[in-house]
Amino acid sequence: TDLEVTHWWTSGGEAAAVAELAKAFDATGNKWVDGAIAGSGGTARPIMISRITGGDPMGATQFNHGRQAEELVQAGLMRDLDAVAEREKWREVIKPASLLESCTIDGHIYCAPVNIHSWQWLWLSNAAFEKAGVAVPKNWDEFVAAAPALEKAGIIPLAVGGQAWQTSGAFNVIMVALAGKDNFYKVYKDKDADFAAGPEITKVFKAADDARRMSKGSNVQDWNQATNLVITGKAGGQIMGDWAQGEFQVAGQVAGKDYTCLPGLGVNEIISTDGDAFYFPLLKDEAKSKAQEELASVLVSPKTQVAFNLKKGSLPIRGDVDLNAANDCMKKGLDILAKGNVVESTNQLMSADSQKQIEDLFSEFFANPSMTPEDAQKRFVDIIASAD
Amino acid sequence: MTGQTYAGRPNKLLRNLNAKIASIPMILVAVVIFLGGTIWTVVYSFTNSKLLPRLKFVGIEQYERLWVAPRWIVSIENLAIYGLFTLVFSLVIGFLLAALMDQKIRFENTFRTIFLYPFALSFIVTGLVWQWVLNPEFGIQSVVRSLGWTSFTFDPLYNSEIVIYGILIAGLWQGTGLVMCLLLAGLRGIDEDIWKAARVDGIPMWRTYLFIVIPMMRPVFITTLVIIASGIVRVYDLVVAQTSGGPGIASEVPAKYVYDYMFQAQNLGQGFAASTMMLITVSIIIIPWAYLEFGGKKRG
Amino acid sequence: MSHSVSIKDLSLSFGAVKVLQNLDLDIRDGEFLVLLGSSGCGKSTLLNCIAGLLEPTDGQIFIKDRNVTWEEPKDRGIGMVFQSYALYPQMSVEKNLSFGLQVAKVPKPEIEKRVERAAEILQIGPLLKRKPAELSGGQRQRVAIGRALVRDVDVFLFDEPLSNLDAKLRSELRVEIKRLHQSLNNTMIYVTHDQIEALTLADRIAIMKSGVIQQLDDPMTIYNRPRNLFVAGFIGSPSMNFIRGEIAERGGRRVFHTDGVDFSLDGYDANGTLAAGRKVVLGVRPEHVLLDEDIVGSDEIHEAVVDIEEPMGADNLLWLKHAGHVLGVRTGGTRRYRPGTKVRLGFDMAVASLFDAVTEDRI
Amino acid sequence: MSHSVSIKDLSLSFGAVKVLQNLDLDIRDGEFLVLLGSSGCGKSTLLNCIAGLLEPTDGQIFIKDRNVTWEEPKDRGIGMVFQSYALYPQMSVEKNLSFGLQVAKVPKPEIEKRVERAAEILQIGPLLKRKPAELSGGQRQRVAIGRALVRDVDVFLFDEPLSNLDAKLRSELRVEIKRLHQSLNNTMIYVTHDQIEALTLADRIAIMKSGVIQQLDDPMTIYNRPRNLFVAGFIGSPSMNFIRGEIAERGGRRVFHTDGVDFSLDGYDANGTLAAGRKVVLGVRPEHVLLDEDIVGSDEIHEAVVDIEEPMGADNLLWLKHAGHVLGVRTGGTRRYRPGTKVRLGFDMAVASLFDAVTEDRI
Amino acid sequence: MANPGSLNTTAAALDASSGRLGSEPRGARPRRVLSSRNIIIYGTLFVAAAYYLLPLYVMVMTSLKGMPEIRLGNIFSPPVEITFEPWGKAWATACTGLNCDGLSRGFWNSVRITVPSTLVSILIASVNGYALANWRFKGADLFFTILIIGAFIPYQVMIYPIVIVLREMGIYGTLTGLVIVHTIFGMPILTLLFRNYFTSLPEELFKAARIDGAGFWQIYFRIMLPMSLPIFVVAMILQVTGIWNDFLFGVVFTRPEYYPMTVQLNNIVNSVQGVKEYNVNMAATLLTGAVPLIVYFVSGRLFVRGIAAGAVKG
Ligand SMILES: Nc1ncnc2c1ncn2[C@@H]1O[C@H](COP(=O)(O)OP(=O)(O)OP(=O)(O)O)[C@@H](O)[C@H]1O
Ligand SMILES: Nc1ncnc2c1ncn2[C@@H]1O[C@H](COP(=O)(O)OP(=O)(O)OP(=O)(O)O)[C@@H](O)[C@H]1O
Ligand SMILES: [Mg+2]
Ligand SMILES: [Mg+2]
Repeated sequence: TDLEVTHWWTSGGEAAAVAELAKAFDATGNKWVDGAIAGSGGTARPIMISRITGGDPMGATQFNHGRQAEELVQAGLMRDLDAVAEREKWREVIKPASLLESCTIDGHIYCAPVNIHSWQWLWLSNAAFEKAGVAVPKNWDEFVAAAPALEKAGIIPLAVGGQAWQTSGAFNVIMVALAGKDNFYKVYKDKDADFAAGPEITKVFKAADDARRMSKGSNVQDWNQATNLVITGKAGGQIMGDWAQGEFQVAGQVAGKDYTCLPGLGVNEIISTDGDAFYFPLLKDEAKSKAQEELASVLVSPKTQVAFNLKKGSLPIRGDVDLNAANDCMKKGLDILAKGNVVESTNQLMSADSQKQIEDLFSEFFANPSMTPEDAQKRFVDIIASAD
Repeated sequence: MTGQTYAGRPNKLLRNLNAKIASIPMILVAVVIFLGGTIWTVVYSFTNSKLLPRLKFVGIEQYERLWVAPRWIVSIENLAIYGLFTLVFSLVIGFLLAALMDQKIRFENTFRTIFLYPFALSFIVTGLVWQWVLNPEFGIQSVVRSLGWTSFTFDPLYNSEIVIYGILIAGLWQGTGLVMCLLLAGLRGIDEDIWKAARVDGIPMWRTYLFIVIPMMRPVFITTLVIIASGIVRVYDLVVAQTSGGPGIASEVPAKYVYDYMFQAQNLGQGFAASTMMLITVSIIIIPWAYLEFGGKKRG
Repeated sequence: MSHSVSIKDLSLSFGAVKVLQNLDLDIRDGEFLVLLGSSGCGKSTLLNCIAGLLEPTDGQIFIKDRNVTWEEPKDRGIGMVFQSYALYPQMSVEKNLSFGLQVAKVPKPEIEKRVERAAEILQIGPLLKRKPAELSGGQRQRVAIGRALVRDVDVFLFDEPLSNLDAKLRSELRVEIKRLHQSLNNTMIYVTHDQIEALTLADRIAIMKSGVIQQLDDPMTIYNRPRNLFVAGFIGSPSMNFIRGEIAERGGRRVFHTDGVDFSLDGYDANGTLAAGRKVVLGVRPEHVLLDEDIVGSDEIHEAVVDIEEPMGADNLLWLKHAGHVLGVRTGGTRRYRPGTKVRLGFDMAVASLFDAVTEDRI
Repeated sequence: MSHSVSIKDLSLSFGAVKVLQNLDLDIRDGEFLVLLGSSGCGKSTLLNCIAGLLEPTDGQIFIKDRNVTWEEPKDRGIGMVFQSYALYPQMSVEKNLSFGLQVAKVPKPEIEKRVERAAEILQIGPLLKRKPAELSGGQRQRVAIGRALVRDVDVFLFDEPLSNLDAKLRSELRVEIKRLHQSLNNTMIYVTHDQIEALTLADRIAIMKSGVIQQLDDPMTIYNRPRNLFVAGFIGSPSMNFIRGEIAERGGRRVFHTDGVDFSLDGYDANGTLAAGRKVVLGVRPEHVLLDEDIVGSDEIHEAVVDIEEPMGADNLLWLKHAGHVLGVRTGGTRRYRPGTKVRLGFDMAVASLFDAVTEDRI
Repeated sequence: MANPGSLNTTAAALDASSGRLGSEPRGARPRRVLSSRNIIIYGTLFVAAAYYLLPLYVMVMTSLKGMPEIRLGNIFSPPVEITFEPWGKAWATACTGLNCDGLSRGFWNSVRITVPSTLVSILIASVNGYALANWRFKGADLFFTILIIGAFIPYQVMIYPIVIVLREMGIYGTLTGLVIVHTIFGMPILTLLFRNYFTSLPEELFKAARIDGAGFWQIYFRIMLPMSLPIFVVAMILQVTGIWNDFLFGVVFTRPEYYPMTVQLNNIVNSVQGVKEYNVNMAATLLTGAVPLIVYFVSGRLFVRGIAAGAVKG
């Protein structure tokens, strides 16, 4: 049966990864009809939602982990995967368990997670530090300490692209790393405004202030342009998710030699479980409905997980697979994952609306030196207070 | 004879029947889509709709939130500056180019296509190119500095104070070609005799344009004005492709606020509230104008 | 004598259509020249060339003895009334009149004075605030005249300026234009189809045909001694009667012989000799056909029958049948002839014209 | 008798400008009606109303006894020549002519025939392939006429159709239009400023002033017995001489008294009684002013001095000074008077008109 | 020793030559290439053209470079090594998801969408503008005003209501639906464009056609349309560009088998994660823009001068 699958994996590596999914699905005797639309969030999501609400849904669609599809489910437009999950014991195999939790609404499972992307990485240019004459830092504090030397050498210490999501992303990474998982949860999961106003978080804002100072002069927009500053040694480092690694690879750089990756900023080796999941709209066609279940099962199967995540450069959602071919940094990630040092991502914890407000705040904070950390924290507290 | 004297006015509805039939699409679109859609939007702006429109009314909460959001305030300011300059410059430059094209020049077609091509290219990428060109590291600034003028500074996209003007540069680049085309079409409608009369009267070229030709082109100018203005109000791509609203929120615009909150933040209510505010502003300007334009005189 | 406008060897073609052909024309300073010619003969084109609005294919144009062939219209010192008016549609009548003056930086009170005066002459005072679209045809034409009148230039070019005005207004404006010309003493080139206008206004009349000037003379000469058949037939309404025939000799006197009848040529003022046997065309204007008691000093008796009578107020137009021709005759409006009446017919040879049948030139 | 076009109580205003005012007009089937009136009096507006191109503010219009007040122009069976031509600029002349026929689905050969015939009449055969922009003013006007001529309709509306044509062509076309009218026998409403046209073509003439019809009569009545001062002054060129004065009695006979001189009113055909002392205006056309030997049966002797002489070909126009008035006189073209000559003066009272000085109506 | 006589003769010769007809202005004014007017006109045009062409230059240069060279970051330098590979890739092999056939995949879909959408939207809007300009009826202006205000609504706001409308009409996801959507969103501007243009044509022509017996449609097709070529060109430029470059409606309102070329373009250009191939992006953009560009160039001849010349007097 033909099943149309929409997703926003379009770049070279991503497409290759999708091909693995398709191959596995086609092997079941069905056919994967590809509906790729680049540009997550703003671009792809309204399209998918329109298709679903317009009464002409696709067979399956990618969303980020988290609460993006909540309302579609509540509107009764999505298929629950309870049967497949039951049969294939998803609750046991899928690790970390939070992944499946965010697929669960009112006790039913509505999505099949496929990979884990983590945000908590600091990418460092070895060449830049060499030029500045300081050792490659091992953690955030060393990095901050090295900043003046870098600046003297005409190097931007920290590259931060202009897009809003990059700044708030970096802030959250700093929070997890410096304040720790529990405090992170207090703020984002419990939405504890009082706590957010407290000294723990003030510390985080101080660090963000450092980051802001260090990022001055990175006149780029796109994240990969910022990464490119690191690759070319014009910048010392960048806080960016594991997808940045692709850029280093394409540029022919080798982890450890040309660049260094510090998960959890080298302070607190915890990674978040961002990532993608597939949702399945309710279809009238019997055969297609069956194919949907088959697809769900294929997506989670160990073989597909290995093949897919190797190509994608992300981590698998189950602990029972073996990723020998993974590179250095990825292995670091796997280790952390294996240790269970994971934290739910903000996508899972907060509504997109609140996240957007936080994005706006940090976007402004990073660009506007006259905004004190105290002011920023005050506004942050307000957002947390009203967040959902 | 008696019958005819009393032959009354025929049914009003049936007069101009063809015109009315031909206007059905317009009426339908105006009523169902634009009026209906607007009412729909306004209604949902009083709800807390998130991903999907849902009728859970929350009063004017969305509006309260809107008017305390710093980003919205900045957006409005930016739109005012950007709008004013775009309007003035694209009309002036567009008309200047159109007037030049109308001088019976050689290669008119080539020049016209050159001025118009930016309009044809998707702004996702041309925005990136402008981002490069205006980038101080490898754009114009670096070229000029490498020529020896080392203190030269030109980084409009990375300076919060002037970023909106940087966007203006690219905006004009993209939009003036179309303005030129519109005005050129208008110029081509001017009767040659008018030019002759002006030449005999000894009226210099620029005054002929200013006082005779431009007034004659009033309808075209109105069209152009509406096109430019609606482009300004809806400006989005331009900002996204060049600065994503940055640095910080320095180059945010209202339309972007609307989209971001509708689709990224999944807060339809907030997006609708913002777009309702935009619509109210536009209506405040347009309705009196329409009244003046259509209210008085009748034709044919 | 100095020439105001002088045209040498002017030719103009629109693509394959040759409109003006090696045209020469000298207009004296302060002269009122009327251009007459059949529709489409190139009058407007000629004016446009003089004004500098059309570029001649060949030839030269001098204004005030200055070669202006390549000069801009504004540097030629001309004012023009366009056949198509060419009013500025977005300007009020007042603005239409005053705009050229404002541009020329004429002082405000002076502008007002001139506009007021023109409006008064043209009787458009109450219309000054209107736009051209709100005027009648004749009113528009008057605005077009006004736009030229307010200007202070050496040469005025008027292209059928009164054609859409009623007779009363037309004769009033005719007088005003004449007066204006006399007071300003500038040169006027005036295209018209109205013969009364032509004859009353002109110092000289130029008659054009297909881009060539056929005759340039004072009105009376044109009327009474047309240089060729075309000119003769063109001037005068109803037009001249033409009778084909030949010169014959009857007892030492030349006669005009046609269809078996002879008309004595006594009193005809010929350019050369009238060789017997020469094929000619006799041209007699309707008012020079004499009836009954008007005939004096002629012994020939020609009888004709009234075919149609057309009373035209002051005059009476008769169409007579005589020896196979139809002749138009103009008599006083009070003399009436029923169709069928027999009348005696004679020609006033002193003001008749003979044309060579081949060259069509007057002899 | 059936009416072809009948207008009842028609009013039209452009905003505050009242153009037509309670106008009534009945035109008989097959009649040739000429509309005359001063520039801007509402002639074109009236035609536009009849054609259905302007909506009257009030009143009704009947064509062929059918109330068409609210009908579409195309359903009224009319053809029209616009004063402004309104040619389709993107169509060749030929297309311009045939468009209406194509719309009416006339068969092709028939269209060709009619276009060819119209082109021949209008002498625009060689121009058929041109666009309007490539034509001279007169040629455009002919195309505009042609567009109406080819059509086969009940009512023709002609708005100054010949105003931009040369005299020769104009008289030819005048004849053609008359002929066309006679052969088709449809109704013509014809606006013109040319009095010759009006007088020769019209079955009846309607004289308009400021949107009101002043007189509707056959040409001779209009000319000789104008209903009021306006009509009298409007018709005739040069226009009628008006002398203010009063009726007086001299030995039982009525005389017209002005400035110390009397003119006998013998022979005047009054509408009512001529009460002595009534203030009146005497109107005498220039051709009814008699000079010297033309004066018959009058014992009064009035002397006048020739002021200006204007020879106009067939006629001679004299301006005489007499008892403080200036009088225009038309004499034959061959009689010449030097300025300063003294002449004897008389009026042909049988064709003169007397108007009440206050109401301005004829008495 | 100088010979005074010879001096004289040269002077005379000079005199004679300057007096000759040839040196006097005669005939048509010669066209001097370097007149100050031309210098100003073409100078301005060239300066303007440079401004407009600068980004194009960067795009073309970038599209001819390899990725390593682009990373060096000199955007103005011409490629050291010219490669057409990005062009080939953009057209034929760039992957969007599973489908690795570049832009070529959506090309015909774009054509299938653009042609009917452009035609239908222009037709409807021009007829509408014509009705508004020449056949005014009561209430028309009210609807028209609503329409104009509609031009200012960010159209993304209208997506959900339109989805609902199309769903209820049962044409959601079809090509017809998409054509309707394009017509709807083109309508405000186009109607205004045409209405205002038609009002500026001499009204007499419209009257003459009515007298000639032409009805609503005949006047439109035979009189108005041929006189409005420039504005039709402008409308075409607007619509072809807008529709050809449209991405959002193309995917929101259709199914994958109708996805236009811009979906591929977006996918090539707009990948969020993963590597950005700028040279391919540039090539893809230039390729996508080619069709509107050709339309601009070819339609140029329709920008005719003096469209209403000779139509009316006065
Ligand atoms: N749109 C308008 N607004 C105001 N007044 C107008 C308008 N159109 C015409 N008029 C006035 O209406 C009057 C009648 O115009 P109309 O065109 O009928 O005159 P006409 O008798 O045809 O004159 P002409 O002989 O000059 O053509 C004129 O005085 C004119 O100024
Ligand atoms: N653009 C053109 N292309 C070709 N022929 C043209 C063009 N313009 C004018 N003509 C022709 O040139 C001739 C002269 O035109 P012109 O306007 O000078 O005539 P005119 O003497 O003013 O006539 P009218 O009395 O009718 O106004 C006409 O026969 C006309 O058809
Ligand atoms: Mg002419
Ligand atoms: Mg008129």
